[in-house]
Amino acid sequence: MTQYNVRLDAFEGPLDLLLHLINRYEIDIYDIPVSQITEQYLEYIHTMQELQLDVASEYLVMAATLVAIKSKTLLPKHEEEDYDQQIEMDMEEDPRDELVRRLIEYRKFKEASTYLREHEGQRSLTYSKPPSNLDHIEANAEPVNPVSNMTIYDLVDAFQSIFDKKKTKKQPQTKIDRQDIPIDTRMNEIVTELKGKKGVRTFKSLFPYPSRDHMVVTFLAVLELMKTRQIRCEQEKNFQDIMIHLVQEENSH
Amino acid sequence: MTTKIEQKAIIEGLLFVVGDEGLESKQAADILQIEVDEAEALIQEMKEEYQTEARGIEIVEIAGGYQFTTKAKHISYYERFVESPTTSSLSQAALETLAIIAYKQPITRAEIEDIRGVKTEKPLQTLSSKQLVKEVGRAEGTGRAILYGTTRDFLEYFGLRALEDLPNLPEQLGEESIEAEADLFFENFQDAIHTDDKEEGK
Amino acid sequence: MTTKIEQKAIIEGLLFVVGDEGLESKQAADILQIEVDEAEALIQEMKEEYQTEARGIEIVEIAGGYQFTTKAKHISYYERFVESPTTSSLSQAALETLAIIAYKQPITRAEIEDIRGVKTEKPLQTLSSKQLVKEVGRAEGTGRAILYGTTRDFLEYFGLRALEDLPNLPEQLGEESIEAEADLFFENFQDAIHTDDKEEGK
Repeated sequence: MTQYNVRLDAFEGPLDLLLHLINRYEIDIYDIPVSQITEQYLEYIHTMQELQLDVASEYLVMAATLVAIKSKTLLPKHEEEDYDQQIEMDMEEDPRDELVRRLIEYRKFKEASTYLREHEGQRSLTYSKPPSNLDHIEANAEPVNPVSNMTIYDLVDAFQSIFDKKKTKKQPQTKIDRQDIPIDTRMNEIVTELKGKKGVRTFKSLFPYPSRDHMVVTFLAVLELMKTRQIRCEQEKNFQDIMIHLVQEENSH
Repeated sequence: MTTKIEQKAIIEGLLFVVGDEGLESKQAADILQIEVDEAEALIQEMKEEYQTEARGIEIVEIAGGYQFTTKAKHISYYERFVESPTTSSLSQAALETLAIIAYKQPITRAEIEDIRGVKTEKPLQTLSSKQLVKEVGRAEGTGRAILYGTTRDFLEYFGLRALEDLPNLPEQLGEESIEAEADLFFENFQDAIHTDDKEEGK
Repeated sequence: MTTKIEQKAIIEGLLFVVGDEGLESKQAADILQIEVDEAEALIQEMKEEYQTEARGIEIVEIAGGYQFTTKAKHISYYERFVESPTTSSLSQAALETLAIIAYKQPITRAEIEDIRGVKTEKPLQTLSSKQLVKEVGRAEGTGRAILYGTTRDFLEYFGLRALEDLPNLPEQLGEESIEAEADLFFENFQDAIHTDDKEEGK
């Protein structure tokens, strides 16, 4: 448990976690095997959830992104007319591109932060001193106007800037309680729901709340249920409702 | 084992660090792990050495402690320094403090710090020494904290006839509060997440 | 007419007086009534001279000004005596946020969060309260989001002369830096472990 706490602390977010996985499995960042990394990533998230650690919504959003990229790479190429295909080859980006760009951008600053960390360490080895109080030294010349380069409106600006700063410090107050939705719980909910509806529901009906968190968890739960073959998805035609079927257990009574 | 030269160098650093709080020879002895009279002897030697033309600071003994000060014979240069425009212009911290005092006077230091969210001792000192603010009374209750207000010089410098001439503060911007509301939902998550992990500044 | 030795002595006194606010060579020149490059040359000579074993302080250039600091090699003596200058080091979240602001300023919170992939309110709050970053303006468009930039204290905190001192951002990272990153990850553990050790050892 303690060990995992340290690990959780060591990551600064989903990008950081992904970079860690990329390093650990010696993956070429420019050619990420999406299936492998998605699996590792989800495994990590599951471990955190099993340990009942809070998983930040960002991690779940990234999980959904990975799954989306994975499904895009797995999609069969459209069998359309030749010239269409040609255009698509030219136009269509590698679905991984955006993620790679973000990872590389983030990694630059992670590097830069090590530079700052070194300097922080160096600096902490030396002491400086605050300026001496020179109030006792009387200037011979006429007293200088210390605000000669300012108007009264600079003062107003200064006042405004304090409140702007305060705004960023203010802890937001809200009446909505945070809801923990572990994937396991949501999976059970979905199965129960399906049982109550003769084993069939539309995909859309599984998303009753307009909450990003709830939607992501539901989506992951559906994927997990598919993986463990508890449900099966069917779609008759493009753009038709996807139907979720409960897979009847063979030894069911 | 440190050499005598090194020991003196360390004392120099200590004197620099303690500033006007002063350093007792007993403290120097403890830090160097030598006898008190040894430390005392070292400091006396250093005191002599600093008397050379080549040094701009010297060691003086005040209230049983040793400290660095500048040399009296250089006073004219420090006067020039005090008068120089870079020295006399106000820092952002001082300006903010002045703005708060101007609009909220009479006000205590604690109240200013409440608004700014940071310690305000030094800016207040600067403002007093530049005669922009002054003590205008004492707060009621225990402690009887000093109440600060602006001075005549303040009005003069800013070309105001009276405090009533201060421009009105702009109302809080409506747009911002809308933005804040939209953020509220996701900050909600963030808060809960941050409560137990990530202790800042650890 | 002052001799070179005297001029150096006066600069020493000035450096002592200004402390961590720093002294620019222009200021020194004005006060000594000499040319700026003369003052600069004097300070450079002094910088060398302070490197001797016999001195416990040295001249460093931080945030465009010169200032005295104690020598890193003597830290063990001062630690016993005074609180460390940076008692609490910044969290990794704060440090990453700061790195992004340092390189991309002026930048809004949303842009920072885009790069980091996580909410960044709390690190920003820490950095603001430590005065390492400040509001430097407002973004155009609806919301007029706050634009953040680094402060003078930022340079001071990391002992940097100027923002230009920051190394270029690596465009492409090779194998080496990947290893370095793995090391960093490991160091994070080490750091955490060391912090505990220190606390226990006290």
